[in-house]
Amino acid sequence: MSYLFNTPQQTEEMLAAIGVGSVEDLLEQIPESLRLDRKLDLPAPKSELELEQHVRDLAGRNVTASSRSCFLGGGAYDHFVPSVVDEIASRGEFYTAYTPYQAEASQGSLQAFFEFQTLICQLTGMDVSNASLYEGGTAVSEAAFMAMRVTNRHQRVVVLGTVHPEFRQVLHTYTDLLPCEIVEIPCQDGGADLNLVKEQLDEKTACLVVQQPNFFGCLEDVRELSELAHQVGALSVVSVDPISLGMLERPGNLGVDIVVAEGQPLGIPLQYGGPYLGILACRKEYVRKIPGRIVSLATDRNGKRCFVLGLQTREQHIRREKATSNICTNQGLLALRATVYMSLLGADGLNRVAELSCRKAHYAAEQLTALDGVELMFPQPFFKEFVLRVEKGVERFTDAAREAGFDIGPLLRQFDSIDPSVRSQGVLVAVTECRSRDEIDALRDAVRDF
Amino acid sequence: MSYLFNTPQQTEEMLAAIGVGSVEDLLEQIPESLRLDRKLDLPAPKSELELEQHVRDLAGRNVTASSRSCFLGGGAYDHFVPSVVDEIASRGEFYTAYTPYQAEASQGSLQAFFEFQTLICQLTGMDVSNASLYEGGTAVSEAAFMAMRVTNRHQRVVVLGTVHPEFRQVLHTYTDLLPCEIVEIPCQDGGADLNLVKEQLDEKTACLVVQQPNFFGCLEDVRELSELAHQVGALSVVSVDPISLGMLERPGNLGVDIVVAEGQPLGIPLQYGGPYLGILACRKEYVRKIPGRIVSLATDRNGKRCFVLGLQTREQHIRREKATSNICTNQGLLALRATVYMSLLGADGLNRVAELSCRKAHYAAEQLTALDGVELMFPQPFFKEFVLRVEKGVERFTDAAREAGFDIGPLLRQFDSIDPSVRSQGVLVAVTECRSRDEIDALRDAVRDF
Amino acid sequence: LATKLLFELSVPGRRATQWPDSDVPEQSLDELIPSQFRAESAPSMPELTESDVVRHFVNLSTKNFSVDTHFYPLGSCTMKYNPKRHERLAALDGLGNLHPYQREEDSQGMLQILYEMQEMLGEIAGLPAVSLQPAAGAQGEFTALLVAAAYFRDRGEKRTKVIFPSSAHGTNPASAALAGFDCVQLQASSNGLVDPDDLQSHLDDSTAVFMITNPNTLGLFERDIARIAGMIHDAGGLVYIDGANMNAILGITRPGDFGGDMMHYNVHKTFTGPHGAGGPGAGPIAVRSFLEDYLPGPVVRKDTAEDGSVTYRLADPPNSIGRMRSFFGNVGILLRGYFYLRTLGADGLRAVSENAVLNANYLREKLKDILPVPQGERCMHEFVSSGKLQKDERGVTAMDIAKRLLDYGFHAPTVYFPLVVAEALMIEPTETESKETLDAFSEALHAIASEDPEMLHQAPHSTPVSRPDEVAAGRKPLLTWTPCLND
Amino acid sequence: LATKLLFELSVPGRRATQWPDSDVPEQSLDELIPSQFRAESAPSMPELTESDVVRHFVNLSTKNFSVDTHFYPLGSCTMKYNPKRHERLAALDGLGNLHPYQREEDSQGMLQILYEMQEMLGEIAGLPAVSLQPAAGAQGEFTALLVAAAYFRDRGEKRTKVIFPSSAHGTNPASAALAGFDCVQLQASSNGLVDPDDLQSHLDDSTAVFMITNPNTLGLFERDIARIAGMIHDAGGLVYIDGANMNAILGITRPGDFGGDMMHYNVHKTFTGPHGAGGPGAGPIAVRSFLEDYLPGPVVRKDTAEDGSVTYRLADPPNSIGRMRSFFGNVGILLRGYFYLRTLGADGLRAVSENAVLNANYLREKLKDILPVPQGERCMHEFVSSGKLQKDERGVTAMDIAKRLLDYGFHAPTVYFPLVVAEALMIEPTETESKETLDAFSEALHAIASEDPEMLHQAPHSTPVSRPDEVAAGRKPLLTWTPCLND
Repeated sequence: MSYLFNTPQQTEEMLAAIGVGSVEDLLEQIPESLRLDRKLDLPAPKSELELEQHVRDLAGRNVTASSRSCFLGGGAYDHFVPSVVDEIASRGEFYTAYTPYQAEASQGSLQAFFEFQTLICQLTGMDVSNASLYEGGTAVSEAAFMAMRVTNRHQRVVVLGTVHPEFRQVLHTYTDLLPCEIVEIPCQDGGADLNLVKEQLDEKTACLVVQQPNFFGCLEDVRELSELAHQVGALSVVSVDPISLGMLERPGNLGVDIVVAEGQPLGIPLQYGGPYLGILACRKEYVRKIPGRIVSLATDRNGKRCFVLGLQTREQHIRREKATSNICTNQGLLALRATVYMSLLGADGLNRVAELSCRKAHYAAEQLTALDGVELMFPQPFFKEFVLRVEKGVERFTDAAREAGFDIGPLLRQFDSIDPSVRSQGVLVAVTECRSRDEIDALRDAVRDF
Repeated sequence: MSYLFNTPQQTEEMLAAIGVGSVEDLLEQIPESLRLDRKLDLPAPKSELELEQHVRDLAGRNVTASSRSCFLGGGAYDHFVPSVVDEIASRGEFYTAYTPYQAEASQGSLQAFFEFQTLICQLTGMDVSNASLYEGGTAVSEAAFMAMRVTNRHQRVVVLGTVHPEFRQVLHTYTDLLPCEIVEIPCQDGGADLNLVKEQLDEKTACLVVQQPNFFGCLEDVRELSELAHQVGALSVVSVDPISLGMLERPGNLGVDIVVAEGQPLGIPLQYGGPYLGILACRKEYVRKIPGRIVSLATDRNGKRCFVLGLQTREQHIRREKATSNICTNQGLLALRATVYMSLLGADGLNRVAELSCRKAHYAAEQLTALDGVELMFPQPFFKEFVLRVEKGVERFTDAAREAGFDIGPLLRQFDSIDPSVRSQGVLVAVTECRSRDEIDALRDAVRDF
Repeated sequence: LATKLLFELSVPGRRATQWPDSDVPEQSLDELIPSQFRAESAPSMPELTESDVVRHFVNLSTKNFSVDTHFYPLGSCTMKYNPKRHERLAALDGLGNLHPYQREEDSQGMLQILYEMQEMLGEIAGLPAVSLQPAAGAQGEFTALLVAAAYFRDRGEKRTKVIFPSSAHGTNPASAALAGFDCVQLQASSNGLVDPDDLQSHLDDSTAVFMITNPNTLGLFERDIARIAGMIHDAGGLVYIDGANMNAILGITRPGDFGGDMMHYNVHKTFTGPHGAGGPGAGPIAVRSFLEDYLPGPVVRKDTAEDGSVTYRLADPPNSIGRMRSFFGNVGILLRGYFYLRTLGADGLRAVSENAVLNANYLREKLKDILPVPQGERCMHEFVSSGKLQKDERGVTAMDIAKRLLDYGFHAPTVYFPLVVAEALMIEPTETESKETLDAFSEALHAIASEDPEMLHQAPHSTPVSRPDEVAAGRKPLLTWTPCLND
Repeated sequence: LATKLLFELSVPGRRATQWPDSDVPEQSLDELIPSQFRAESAPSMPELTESDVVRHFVNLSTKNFSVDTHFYPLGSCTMKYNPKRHERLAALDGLGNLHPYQREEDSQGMLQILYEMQEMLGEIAGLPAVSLQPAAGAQGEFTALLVAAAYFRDRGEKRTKVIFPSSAHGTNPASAALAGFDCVQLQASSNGLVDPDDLQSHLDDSTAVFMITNPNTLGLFERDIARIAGMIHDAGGLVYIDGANMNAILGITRPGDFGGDMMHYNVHKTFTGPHGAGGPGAGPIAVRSFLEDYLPGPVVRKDTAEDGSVTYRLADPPNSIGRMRSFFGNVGILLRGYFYLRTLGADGLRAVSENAVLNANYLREKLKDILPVPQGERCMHEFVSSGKLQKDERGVTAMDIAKRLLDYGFHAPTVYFPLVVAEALMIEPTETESKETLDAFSEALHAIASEDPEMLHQAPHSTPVSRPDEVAAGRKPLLTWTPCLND
């Protein structure tokens, strides 16, 4: 099926109105020699019933966070999603609308994005937020680019080795053709070595990139790191877990200049890695350097409060190659999900989720490290995620857990950029509010004699 | 949680405005002696996360039409439900609205119900339809009551023994206190014995109740049966499977006076038996005797076409004990589902579904009756469902199917009102368009040597 | 913009669905079904594309007022918020896709839910025996009356009379009549409550059932209910409590404790089953133990084995009146009620009623200057204002006010019911509305109270249509579309 | 009615969610996380109930135009119908709830879908090597440019120049600049097509990539595309096809067949990923085989064992440019594209483009008297009308027309793009609209063409707001709510 309207009779009527004899005639702009002289080689079409059976079959071959007890982390988490988030995001008026260029026809989305921006500022303690970016990894790169524009320093970005390895890879890819050097600071006991950081920061440095909690789940001294960046005139860019801000100090109070985040924990389904939600917020003096869309409050011709896409003069359709970024879409539907999620939870709910995750993670760490040959890799405070070192073989350990119905991971060995000594024996364990003590105890028992 | 708005401070403000000191003061209408002096003994409250985990756990203990291959029938069928049906029915504007008493605030539902009525008339070939009843079983009783009012005969209703046993039970319950005799005609080879029917019909009979296809899946001679009813001045009431009307002759062309149906096959989920959809349509001369809600086209004060609840003078809030029925609700949301379903399929889609079900059912019958000791119970033409007689033990037969992942049923033995010779060895097998040849073949192989 | 009818959108040849080819060996249709059974021509139904259908119904939906979009203070209807998680949980495959004839051993999760629902409803009612079968409140009434009749028959008593106050819901007499009882209506008393002395004069040994809503449809608790019940019992009759107004008394007082022998619930009102623009509902009944054996079946029973393992099964009570419908009941709605009760617990449930009563009394107080309430000093979860002042002084009717409220973005209250109040406006705010909303509603009504009566007679002014001619539609009903009805 | 902001609905103490108590042994927070890391105070966020949130967002949604409710002929955006089944299938637990770090052996169903998607996109493009990673079309452009750069670097060539026509989407130059290339823009030619001679004058051994949209943003197929591609290739450069307009040519001609070396898809346009009010999109790229090794990873590979059993795995191409984002890609959108392609098949896909072209030409014809199209005799899937006549004769601008259309219940076309057409109105009806809708749209535009210009300058008149002051908002942007902004 193809969702078409034109019946053969109507097609004839329309062709007659146009004054041609066939649809072929309309295609005569395309030189004959360039036409495909065969059918596309695609699978046969399926009816809705067949499609559903096919997709259910394939979906059934995947093991999900519902079918096994999920302790997987590494930037995407099995946090609970209240049903209202799905209910709102599944309204056709939201998900089948386009970018709100025509403000009069888009006040619903525009107001929601304005609310998103405000909630992000409230959550992070920053002054301004954009209306979202692709996801957390590119958000780091966009923040680095933004820092270069703000500082007018295009040669050097310093990034902690404790930042998500994939985020660091994206930064390398994005800057590959540019004269910008990406300097990575090796991790020291799971955190930043402040002396090393200080050594590497110089007056050519556009920004220092930090992740809090870092990829290993550990907490960094964001205040001190920001201070070090500022001492050389660089900006402090920090990538956060938004859920952690239910407990941890807001970056706005720690001297951070640009906050970025992967917004997936804010009510967005795991869906194998995307679409997720890039968050970027900053101090107000940098507002015109922000990449991506942004919504502004405005007044209409009758003096009524309304919302419009703002600061469009920074964007590609006006500035083309001088635009602050090539980003054209935002992640509207996911920003909406996060807005609904934050509206439902508020500060109190976020605090509850953060605290439950934190308490359960610490309990899990305690239980698992009580086992022989299993210990915490790093002696740092952590939030909801931690790295286990398993001397006897981390793969056998995770296999034993999997057999018993528990997914833990990812294994650090799959990230080339992590120090080999850490990589070979390490595995991440993430614990959210969805995990129960019973599950944790059962996991512990399952791996007791792996 | 309790979805409340009033904070303690607001409660104080509101109490002050009312002029009382506490909510207790507002309850003083209730004599102290009648108050519950303890808390209700109910399970502890659950958060959304806990509720979801609890319900998913319980839901997981049920075997459904997705988890096992479903050949269950007997009035509820695993027909395919296009996603658009769910999309529309899950819009809050439909499912959180009330009965459309205020026409100006309810044009959406009213128009949909008007469309429902029209589609039902188109499908059945009748003149008028109401806006739905509870479900198929009560619809039969309502039709019988209606026939009594139309014919002014209140003493006798003749019902074929091939009508769904539960529908017949409801008719007995409904008329228990009334002077009306319910006469059941024993089934003959899976169908009506026309001579017996003729014998039982007399000039006191309000109506003859027939089911097409009947409970055993077999086809009745509706035209002849209607004729017999008319010969004694009784009405012909026929309960149909709406899907069958994609192939079978419309009751309106067969002399039927009142058509009723269980509308579940029209896009309504199985949900363990309800809510389903009662359908009732009739010839136009009986319009003022129709039970339940009905929507009429009207004109508003500006001459604009609109829709209103019609013929309300028949209803309880005006006629009280003289009302045509005590039915107050209709099944609005399910009528909406059926409306969307019929809009999507149209005559062509209904024909395809009917034909696919019919073809596959006949293939299944052929395959299964090729097995030793398994035969068709009745030598009648059937539509999508048939009764197998399994000499060697019908329970072992269905157990073997179940073991291999196939549900067939119900067993006839669970219906007391069916003739014992049929009951003890019979099992219903229903086949819809969702079952594939592969499934049918696998079922056959699974029960080959049960 | 006007929304065309489906039939007006139809274009021959359009299709919204596609179906697989048959995968079984081809047979001629005549071999399958003899031609005399088959239709010669296809029914004349609309031909549409999928996006036709979607856009049509999405746009239609926006012409409704609903709880999700508007304050909906419709008296007697308990239009409270419908939690979204209930919709999603009820649609889980394990619940939504379970066949009613699935074996008991393969339905244990569902049976456990239904069993627990029976238990919870029995506890809330103070009436321990429950049947979940009735499809709606009105069917619950009918069912209970049949139960009562079966009980009296067993006792060899011939009781034919059902008594109810004039403020009763219309379904009470209609159900009684349908079941075959004689109906006796009590006169309205000036304080809005049943007058025990008047009642006494109607009691005799033909009295079968007294049906009463408590709190009643004026939103007043029947203070003398215990005495009234005693009188009925003394006369050998049974007391039926119409549970439509249970939202006022959850966990505060129980029908079984104030003398009721039987009651129904409206799960779609009290326990958040969405109303669906007129259904589905669910009307389970709860009765005293001595009536348990007469309940319609099936009900769910719990068996505990010696090893402590639990199984659930369906059973018919021994002297059951029989089935009230096919299959088990309106399970989808019962599920939503179950989710709600499991979410709230005892304290939460009591808080529901306390806040429903608080909201109603607050709104009553705010409106008393323009829409006074003739009966009672306070109300329970709803109240009935009289628009008589407005009518007498300005010629503005309750209907005018109701219609004008739509322009302010509020659904209308119930009007002209109960009949005992002149120009009645029956207002039930429910507990799931905020003080701010109640204040805004009150402001709107105050504004209306000084608006031009002529304008009000023409209201509403902002809705898709205004003041349909219902009389003409009643005289000459047009119940199906035909091509000549094109707009 | 005005919709308050969330923040204005907040009342201290209200709650929408409740969470379980902790079930692990109590520890003081200080033991878990030292106090210097913890916030001293909670963030100041709104406090709301669940029904506050629901009613707020449901009502907000009704202030949007959307494909589900309105004709949305936004040029260059391909606002086609989004099949509802895709939403439900993508949300299946087995797809929607799959963690990105789930093991490959536990993700075989997903990997198969993604592998098949790669194959299908390669076939449709005529460019066999595919990476699904880019999150949107603009990122696809950027990715392809990095691939090109890596290719040239491997060949030891220093090529710095990216060339594009003036009608190019703004993201083309922006992506080139972001990647570090020099941008060269071709002058617009009067017939709306790229002038090969003009292009030739810009080619030299610094030419890296020529970026072109085909059909171009005027809805015209670049007739000389093969010659143009040959020129680029002769100069040692690569040809990049912006796939934004693929809806015109599916199964009719392929970028790989008309000279393209690289392209991106907009899965959210061509293959029905819903637009979500601005995303998410998905911008997979397809390239020639000699560029395959440079693609960003991971991509999906298929292994067939000797016994014929198939497994899928993730792999990084050997000379990969690296990651473009974390995790695999915008899988949720890719899934919708996959469902669409599996539903349509080859014939269905070609019919999509044929009908998109038919609809566009039909509408073009109906409008030519009032909104003539300066370039071309026919169009592909869209066309760019000029409102110059209206402007010159009546002072009515393209913007006036666009805004007024909203009053008629139609979303506006894209206006003032591309810049080569004066008072441009870029109209793309898509194949999922009916002749009746196109006729009604044409009637509305004809009606507007004779409406009072003054009234048109003030349009729209029926929308919640009208003509926001964007200049003031740009000068003094207000990007977050503060209490002083209360309406």
